[in-house]
Amino acid sequence: MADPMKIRATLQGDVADVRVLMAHPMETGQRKQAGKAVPLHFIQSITAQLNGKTVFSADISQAISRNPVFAFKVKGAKAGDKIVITWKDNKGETRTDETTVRAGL
Amino acid sequence: MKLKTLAMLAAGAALLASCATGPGDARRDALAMMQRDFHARGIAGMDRLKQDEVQAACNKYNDNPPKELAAKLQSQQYAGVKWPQDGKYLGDWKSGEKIAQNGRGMAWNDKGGVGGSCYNCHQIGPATTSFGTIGPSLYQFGKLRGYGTDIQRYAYAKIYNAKAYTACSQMPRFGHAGALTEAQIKDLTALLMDPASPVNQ
Amino acid sequence: MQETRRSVIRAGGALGLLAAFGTALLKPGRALAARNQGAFEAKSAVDAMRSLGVSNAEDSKDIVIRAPDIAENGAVVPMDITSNIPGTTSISVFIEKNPFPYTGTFDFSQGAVPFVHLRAKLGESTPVRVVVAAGGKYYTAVKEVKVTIGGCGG
Amino acid sequence: MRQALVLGLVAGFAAAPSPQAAAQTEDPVAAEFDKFREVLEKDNPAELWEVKGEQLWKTPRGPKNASLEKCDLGLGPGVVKGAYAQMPRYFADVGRVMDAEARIVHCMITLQGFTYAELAKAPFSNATRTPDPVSITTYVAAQSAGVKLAAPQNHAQEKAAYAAGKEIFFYRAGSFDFSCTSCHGVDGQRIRTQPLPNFTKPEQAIRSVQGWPGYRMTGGVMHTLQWRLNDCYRQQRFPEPGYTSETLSALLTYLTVNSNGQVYKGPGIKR
Repeated sequence: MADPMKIRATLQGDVADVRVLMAHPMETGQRKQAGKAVPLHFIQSITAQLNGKTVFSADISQAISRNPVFAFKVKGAKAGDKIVITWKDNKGETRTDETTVRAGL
Repeated sequence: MKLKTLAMLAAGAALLASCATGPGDARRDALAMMQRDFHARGIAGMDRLKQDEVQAACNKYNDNPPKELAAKLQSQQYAGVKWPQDGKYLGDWKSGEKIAQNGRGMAWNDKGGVGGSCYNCHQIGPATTSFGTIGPSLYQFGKLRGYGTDIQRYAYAKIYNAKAYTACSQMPRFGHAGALTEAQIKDLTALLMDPASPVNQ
Repeated sequence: MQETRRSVIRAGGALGLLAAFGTALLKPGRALAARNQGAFEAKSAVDAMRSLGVSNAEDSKDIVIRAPDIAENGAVVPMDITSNIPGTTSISVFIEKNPFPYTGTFDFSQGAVPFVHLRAKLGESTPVRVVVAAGGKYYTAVKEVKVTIGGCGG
Repeated sequence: MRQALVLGLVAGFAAAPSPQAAAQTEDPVAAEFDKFREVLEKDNPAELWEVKGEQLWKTPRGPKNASLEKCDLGLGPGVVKGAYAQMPRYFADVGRVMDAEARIVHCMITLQGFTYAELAKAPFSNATRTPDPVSITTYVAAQSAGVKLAAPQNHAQEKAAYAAGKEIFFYRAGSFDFSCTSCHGVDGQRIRTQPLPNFTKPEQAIRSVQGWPGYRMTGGVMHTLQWRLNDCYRQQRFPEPGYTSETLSALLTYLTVNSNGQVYKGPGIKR
C-alpha cells in the first residue's frame, strides 16, 4: 500500500495555503536498473476538496519529480475546514489523505 | 570491546609504523583506526591507504613542504614520466573533450581508469559552463602559451604526473596512477594544445 | 464538480480536438474526466497543445513563472506559477525539450487561487511554457531554465 | 634543465589573466542555488521518512519484539529531543564514541535483536528501498531541529576522537592523492557547479552537518551522513570505510565539534 501523504493547510487571512508531499517513485520508464528498464509508474491525477467541494485538480505526466510536492491556495477557507486530497496512478493505485485547515501565525 | 580495540590499535600502529612520519598519539590512533575500519572493495584495495613518499611529505607539511624537499620530490616524479612511444604529444582533441568530461574511474565501483574528471576542477572548452574552480582555467591554454613542442611536452607531463611540477598539487597523477593511458593523455594534450581545438578559439 | 474539469480547455479547443481526434476524447459528464492521452504522448509542445485544443494563445505578462535561471539539479526543478488574469480556470505546463513536453494541467474552481507550486524533471536546458485558460481564451508565457552538471560526475 | 625551462614558462604565464576569472570570485550560480534551496526546503520530502522513522522507533520489532523507546541516545533512555545535536558522544556501555546512526544501529542490535551483519549488508537507500536505520536517523535528527549543535568534548575519548578525526580528515592517500581537504580545505571553490565549503573553518564546517540527513534530488532518496562519508571515500578513490565504524564517528566528531554553537535545522535537501 502506498505511504501516506503529508498535508499541511495553513490560513493566511482568508486564504488556505495547502502544501502536500506524496510518496511515489514517478518512474519515467526510461530509468534502468540492473540493465532493465523500470516500467512507467507515475501519478496521473490529483483532486483536492475543501469541505467536499473540488477546488483543485490536475492531470500530470511522469515528468513531475519523484516524491511529488505541490502547493495551491484556496480563498474563503476557515480554520477547521476539511481538506481531502486523492491521487491515482497509472497502475490504478490510489491514496486519499486529509487534514484540517489551521489558523496561521 | 575496549581491550580488543586497544589491541587492534596497537597492531595497526605497528603495521603502519613504516609510513607514519613523526607520529603523535592522534596520528597513530587515526592510522590504526583506518587500517582496522576500511576494507578492500572492487579495485580499491587496502594498499591505497598506504602513503607513498609524496603523499606522506604533503600530509606532514600540510601541502607546503620545504623548498629542497619539494624540488627533490618533483625531480623524482618527473623522472618517472613515461613519454609517448612515437615522440608525438598530440592525439585527437575530440576524444580528449570526452575524456575531460568523464568523471568516472579508479573508484571501487569502476573497473579501472575511465575518464580524466578534468571539468570537475578546470574551465576548459567554451561550451561547458558547469566547470569547477579547484584548478586554474585552461581556456585558451595553447593560444595564450604558444603551440610549441616545449609547451606540448609540459602539458603532457603535467597530466601524466602533476607532482613533477608542484610536489603537493591537488591534481591526481593520472599517468603515474594508471588512471589514464598514454593515448588518453595525448588526446587531452590535444584538447589543450591543438590550434583547432575549441579550447583555443 | 468533477465533470467540469478541463471544460474550458475543451470548449476552447473543441473544434480542433474534433478534427484531430474525433469525439473519443470528449466525454462530458464522466466522474473522472478522460485523460488527454494524445497530449501526454505528443513529442513536441506544439503537438501537445494541438491535442489539447489550445490555439491562438496570446503572450501575457500577467502569468508569473518563478523558476531558477540555473537549476541545481534537473531531477527536481521547483516552479511557482501564478496567473493574474481574471477568470483563470487552468494552468498547463509544457517542458519543451523533454521527450514528452506536456507535464500537466492544473484546474482551479470554487475559490482556488490560480497558483500552483510544482517540481518537475528537466532532461536538459529548456524553455518552460505555461498556458493559461481564462474566459474561453488562452494566454501564454515562457521561462528558460538551464540545467547543469553538478557534483563529481562519478 | 628542461624542467627548469618549462617551470619558468609556466610561472611567466601564471600572471596572464584568465578570460573568465572574474566569474569565479562572486559566484552567481551558487547564489541562484541558495535562493531555490530555500524554496525546496520549505516542502521537503524528507518529512515522509521522519514519519516512517517515528513509527519504526515506536513499534515493537525484531527478534526481541521490542521498540526503540528505551534506546539511550546520550540524554537518557528514550530521550530523543535534542539528542542528535549532541552527538557524536562517548557511550560508556560500549567504551567508544558513536555518531547518531552508529548509536541507533547499536540499539537495534541490543534492544531489538537485529545483527550488525544484516544491518550493514546494504545500509544505503536506493530507488526501491530505504533501510530502517536511515528512516530512524531522519526521525531522530528532526527532533533536534532548531537546537544548537553541542557535540561534547568532555570525556578523554571524545577529545581523542576529535584529534583522530582531524588526522583522518587531512590524510592524503589513494590513487588520486586525495584527502578530505582536496575538496573541503579551501574557501570559495566549487566542483563542476557545486560549491565546496571549507570544513576546516568553523563558520563553514556547519555545512558538513547541516542538511543531513538529506533528501537527495539525484535519485530522490533519503541519505544520512554515513552515506555521505561513504560516498566521499568512494570518490576519494579510497577503499571502503566500515558502516558506523569508529573511523567515521571520529571524522563526524571533528566535523560536528567544528560546527558547535551553530543551530541545526533538521533534515534537509541536497543536490
